[in-house]
Amino acid sequence: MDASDQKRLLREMLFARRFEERCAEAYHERQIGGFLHLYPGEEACAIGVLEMARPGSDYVVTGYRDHIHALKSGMDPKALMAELFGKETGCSKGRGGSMHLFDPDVHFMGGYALVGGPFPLAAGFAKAIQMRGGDEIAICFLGDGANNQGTFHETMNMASLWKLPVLFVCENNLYGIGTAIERATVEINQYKRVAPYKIAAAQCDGQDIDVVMQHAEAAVRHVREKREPYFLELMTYRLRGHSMSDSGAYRRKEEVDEWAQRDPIGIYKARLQGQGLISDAEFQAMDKAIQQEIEEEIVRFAVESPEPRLEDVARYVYVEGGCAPWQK
Amino acid sequence: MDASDQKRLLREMLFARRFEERCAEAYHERQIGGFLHLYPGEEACAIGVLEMARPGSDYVVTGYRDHIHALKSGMDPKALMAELFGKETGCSKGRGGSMHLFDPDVHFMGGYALVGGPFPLAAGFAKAIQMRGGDEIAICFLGDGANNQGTFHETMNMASLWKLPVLFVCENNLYGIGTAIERATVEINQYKRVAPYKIAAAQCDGQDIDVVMQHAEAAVRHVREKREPYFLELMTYRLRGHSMSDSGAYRRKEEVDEWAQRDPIGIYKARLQGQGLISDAEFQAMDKAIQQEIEEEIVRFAVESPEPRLEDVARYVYVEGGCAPWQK
Amino acid sequence: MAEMMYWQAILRAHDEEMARDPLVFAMGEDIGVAGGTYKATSGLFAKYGDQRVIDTPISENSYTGIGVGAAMLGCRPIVEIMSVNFSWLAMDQLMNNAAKIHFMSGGRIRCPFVMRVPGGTAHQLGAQHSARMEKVFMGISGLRVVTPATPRDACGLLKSAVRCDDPVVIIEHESMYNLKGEVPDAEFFTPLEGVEIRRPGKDVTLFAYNISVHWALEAAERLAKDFGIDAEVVDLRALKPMDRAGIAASARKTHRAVVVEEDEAPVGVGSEVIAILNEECFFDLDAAPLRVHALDIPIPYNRRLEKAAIPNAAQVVDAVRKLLGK
Amino acid sequence: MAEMMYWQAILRAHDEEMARDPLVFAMGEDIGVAGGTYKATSGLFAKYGDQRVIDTPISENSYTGIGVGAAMLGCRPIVEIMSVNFSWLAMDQLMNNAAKIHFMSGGRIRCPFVMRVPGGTAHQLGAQHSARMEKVFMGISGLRVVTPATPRDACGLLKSAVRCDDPVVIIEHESMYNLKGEVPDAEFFTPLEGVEIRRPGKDVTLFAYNISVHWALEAAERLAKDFGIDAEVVDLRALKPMDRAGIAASARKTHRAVVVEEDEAPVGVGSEVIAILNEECFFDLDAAPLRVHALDIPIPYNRRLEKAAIPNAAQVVDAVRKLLGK
Ligand SMILES: Cc1ncc(C[n+]2csc(CCOP(=O)(O)OP(=O)(O)O)c2C)c(N)n1
Ligand SMILES: Cc1ncc(C[n+]2csc(CCOP(=O)(O)OP(=O)(O)O)c2C)c(N)n1
Ligand SMILES: [Mg+2]
Ligand SMILES: [Mg+2]
Repeated sequence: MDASDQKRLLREMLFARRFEERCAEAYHERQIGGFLHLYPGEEACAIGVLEMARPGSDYVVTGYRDHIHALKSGMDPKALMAELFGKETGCSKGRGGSMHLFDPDVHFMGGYALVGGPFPLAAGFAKAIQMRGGDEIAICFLGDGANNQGTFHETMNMASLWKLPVLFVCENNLYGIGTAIERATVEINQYKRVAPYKIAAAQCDGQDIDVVMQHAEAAVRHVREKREPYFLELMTYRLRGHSMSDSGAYRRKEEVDEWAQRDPIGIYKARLQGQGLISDAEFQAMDKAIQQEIEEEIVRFAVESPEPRLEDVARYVYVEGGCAPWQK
Repeated sequence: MDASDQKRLLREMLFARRFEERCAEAYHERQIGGFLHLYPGEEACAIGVLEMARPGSDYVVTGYRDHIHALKSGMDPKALMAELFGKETGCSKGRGGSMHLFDPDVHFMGGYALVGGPFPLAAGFAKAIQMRGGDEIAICFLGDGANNQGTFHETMNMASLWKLPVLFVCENNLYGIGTAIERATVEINQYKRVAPYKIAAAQCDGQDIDVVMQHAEAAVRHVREKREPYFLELMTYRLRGHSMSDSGAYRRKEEVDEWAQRDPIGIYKARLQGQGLISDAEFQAMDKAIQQEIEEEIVRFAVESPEPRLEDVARYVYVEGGCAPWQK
Repeated sequence: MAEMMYWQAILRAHDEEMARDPLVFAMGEDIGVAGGTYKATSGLFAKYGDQRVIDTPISENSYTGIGVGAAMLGCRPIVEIMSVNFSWLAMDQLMNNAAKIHFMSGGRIRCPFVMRVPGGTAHQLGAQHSARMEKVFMGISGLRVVTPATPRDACGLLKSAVRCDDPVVIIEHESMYNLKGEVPDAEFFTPLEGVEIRRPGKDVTLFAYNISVHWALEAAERLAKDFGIDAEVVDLRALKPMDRAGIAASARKTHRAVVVEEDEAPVGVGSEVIAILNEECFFDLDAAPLRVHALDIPIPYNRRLEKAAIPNAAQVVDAVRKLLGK
Repeated sequence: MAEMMYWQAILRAHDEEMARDPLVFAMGEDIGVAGGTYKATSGLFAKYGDQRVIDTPISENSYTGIGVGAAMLGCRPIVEIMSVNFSWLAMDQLMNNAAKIHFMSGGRIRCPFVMRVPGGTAHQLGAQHSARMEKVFMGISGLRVVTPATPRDACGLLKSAVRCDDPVVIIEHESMYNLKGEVPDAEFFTPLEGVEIRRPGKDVTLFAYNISVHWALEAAERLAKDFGIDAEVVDLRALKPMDRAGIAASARKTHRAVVVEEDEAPVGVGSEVIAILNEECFFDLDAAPLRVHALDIPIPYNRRLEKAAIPNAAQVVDAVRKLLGK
């Protein structure tokens, strides 16, 4: 990985952060509605893993905390912001919202609101890949809490049994909403939970993108070459509330502060600075450019985009003309 | 365990076998309807485990293959046979049938038709025991196939997390209907599947009732004393089809024959004979007495019992007078 | 009589029943330490401890089943499913077990199990968080289904449900937790069967339940003021079993009916009420009863589309005017 | 035109579609090596191999979800749930995902997913194996629901479903797999929308679907023979979306309607058809439409009680006679 890639990665993480901070603002201004789940502190996970995969070609799926996974998969940030604003130009034409981003063109197969729902979908993508042939893989990102859902167990068994090329990435941020992992889960090391399915697994720091990439590289290679599942657990932390309405009362301030010290952007920035790859001024300039892009191109696009037409309210329930294709 | 207990156990297993053979006959004569799942070859499991527990006091639950669990829990065999015949005198008043035996008086909490359904129920019994205090335990018998259901995973986690006094007994008979275990399950040693829940577990031969009792004794003691779950896997085999309509085409004859050599009744009979506890003639006499009892008392009771009254068809949907008890 | 919010009324019912009976316990995701998504269990964890106010893992089907099992042994569990959409995951234990155990045991086992679920379309929560599923719970034999439209009923129905020996599903509404209303100071119970007349009238009956009661009441006011139409508003409240006699009695008086439901129409509350009216008092009807209902689509995220998908008081007014030719 | 059984017709549809399109695959419990509980997939394992005829673990929700995921990438999965009762376990993936993905992706993703489920009350299978759940599938937006009453439709509907770009649930019937009927030799498709008139008539319309079509036909014969009543039998067949125009057309002709359903009545097919009749042609009705339906109870094991719980042709005859005052 050369210097320009490293700087690009730093920029991507920073972009993700600024993008979501702007989302929070828009939410408070009521331009964004519904539930909004942000990812600050966890950026190295999605960005690091997908950096080692083939975004646009590999199939990616996740939960409701899906903005950054969509972006790194190659979704146009304008289409993402427009979606949050509920606009017709949004990636889901304003029908999905924050929890339901979709972009099949770049093989981003969606954000889903029900915890545990994407496990089988990901295995299904892998099943389709297996049937069609080709060397793509499916990648499923979910949280620690999701692993208590029955679908985790059922899907791990079938993915292993049928040798489905799917990488499960567990973003273990130690909480499911306000419930600490040890209050809901016996085995807090999530990667140990797949042993009975004989799925290869590893655990690593999710705050240091270099560590993430190192492990993701091996994980992706395993799945791509061996055509079988792999489970990668990334230890991370969300620096904000679960969603915009979270009081945060269930976490000690010191705990949050401690993790804030391990902010993935801070860690990586310091590393690049240590290597003399980026100066403070350059970083500031990058940050400024990002914020400018977000404001002037992305938010503006979202604001100026049209709403869906009311007369289209009932579209997309069924595929238009999809009912009797033999009549075509 | 003294000689009389040993003979009693042999008799119980033989009784179970003959009872179910008679059920099969009645099924062919269309006196019994619905699905009928028999237990021949597996008798040492239910009888051996419950011998070490406190039937009538501990709470027992299982699936659709439930006759022998009900009997050993203390259900009157007449009430059982009458239930199969759909009579008002049946343990479930003819409303349940073979898959839905109930006898709360002896704490037999039911047979259930959906695979995996009893896992959480058993944990719920344990939860109730925990809340009320007392030293009963809950015992859940299910098959190997049931462990692929999401409820297995979810329930194991909660049972362990909340230290619920429940013993899970897995009757691993190597098949779920016509699907061999290795075609549906990655880890064929079921007791290894509970490791991520940190539940103590063991596996043993399910054909030799002495082995079963030895392991069950430890298992029951663990749950009763430590007030936490335990998982016991018994390796067994059903000598008949899954239910009465099974062609059996999915198993090699040699495999069935091999297991027939390890019939739990044959093994135990030989042992008692070896110890000089029972002669061939005594065994024949016991057998004859059992068959006579089944025919003359049990089947006769079932045959002669009345059907439920048609005008009662809509009873038992809701508890009579149970809707507004504050008005009482 | 104190004013309180819907969530406070639910909290009070929990508290009263838990204080009274040590076998009453509550379980659900984030109901304990975090106090519940809508605060309906806040403070109970501190008061009753973690054995009786249980934060569950995200395992809807199995903790529902644990509740069912505990109920079979005489406990009185109150299981909260955080959103009705997630109850699809718990249907196995609810429908296959809770709803059938009393019957299939020939009445030998009781299952006094309570499930509380917030349903309904709130504020742009999208297709997977906006389900209205009354029809699913009430279509299957064995359950009782009730749905409170007011803080008073939210309290009284939960108390009745806890005391009831049958399994009861209580459908609350995500948009109503902050609704205020009067709740009697003394202990009281709301019956699990029967309709409640919210506003007597003589020209037309508006049948409604849960949030749609408020649309119907609003419509009734407008109809009275703007069109001189005197609408009776009947809160169905108990969706299963349904009060056929109560429904017919109102229609026999007004001769005209509109059913207002938040759900998409097919096989919904509206269709059932219309079928009952046909069966009970067809020739008392001066006009075909109408349904005011959601569009038959998953709920869109966009605010305008979302609003367009769900009915409102204005649509009720229009329906009544159409029905009366005014 | 060959006679074949319902299960053979389903098998043929599988075979034709799998031979044609390598992305069609079948999955379910015991469908492969064992050939399927009702033989509807027998022989396919040998012919198409274990990648395309998949014996699943007992994990209904997740293999349904695997089918949904594969469909999203262009495969054409046919997922069998062994009994509709078990589909409660799979509702999460079916209702939260399959039914909503096309909509919530703004039409960008298709989900050509097929679920086949035998439902209905068979022979003393008891409360947990006798569910009839049409109402559940058809109540929620996003799915198509069809239900074949004949071998011909069993074949034609499955073929149409596999080719359809929307998720389709096909409800078969446990008691009908051995039913015989004529099936065209040449390839054919049965439309996923619209009613089918099974017997034209002028005095009354019997609306039915799946097994109740046969009760209605039997009743119609008796009505003609014994009472000179000429009943039209309309097979609803497509339960979602429902053919409002087709339903109304028949009622406008006969002016009288009876809906025959195997399910318990509340919020069922009968209630929906009655609501549609009220909305479409209330003043064309000479009498209140009636429902013939199951008792609102879980299904008892005892044979006589079971029979008493479920409707039959005689009840249809009685209902028509009552309706016509004969
Ligand atoms: C089936 C289901 N149950 C409950 C919820 C409510 N819920 C939303 S997010 C969440 C916590 C999930 O925690 P985790 O999987 O660790 O993901 P994180 O939000 O921490 O990234 C819960 C319980 C849901 N959306 N779906
Ligand atoms: C939820 C559910 N899925 C499928 C079935 C159909 N079924 C009945 S028994 C069975 C096999 C169960 O195997 P196992 O748990 O090993 O028990 P065994 O019959 O071998 O004792 C299946 C698939 C069912 N009853 N319930
Ligand atoms: Mg988490
Ligand atoms: Mg087995």
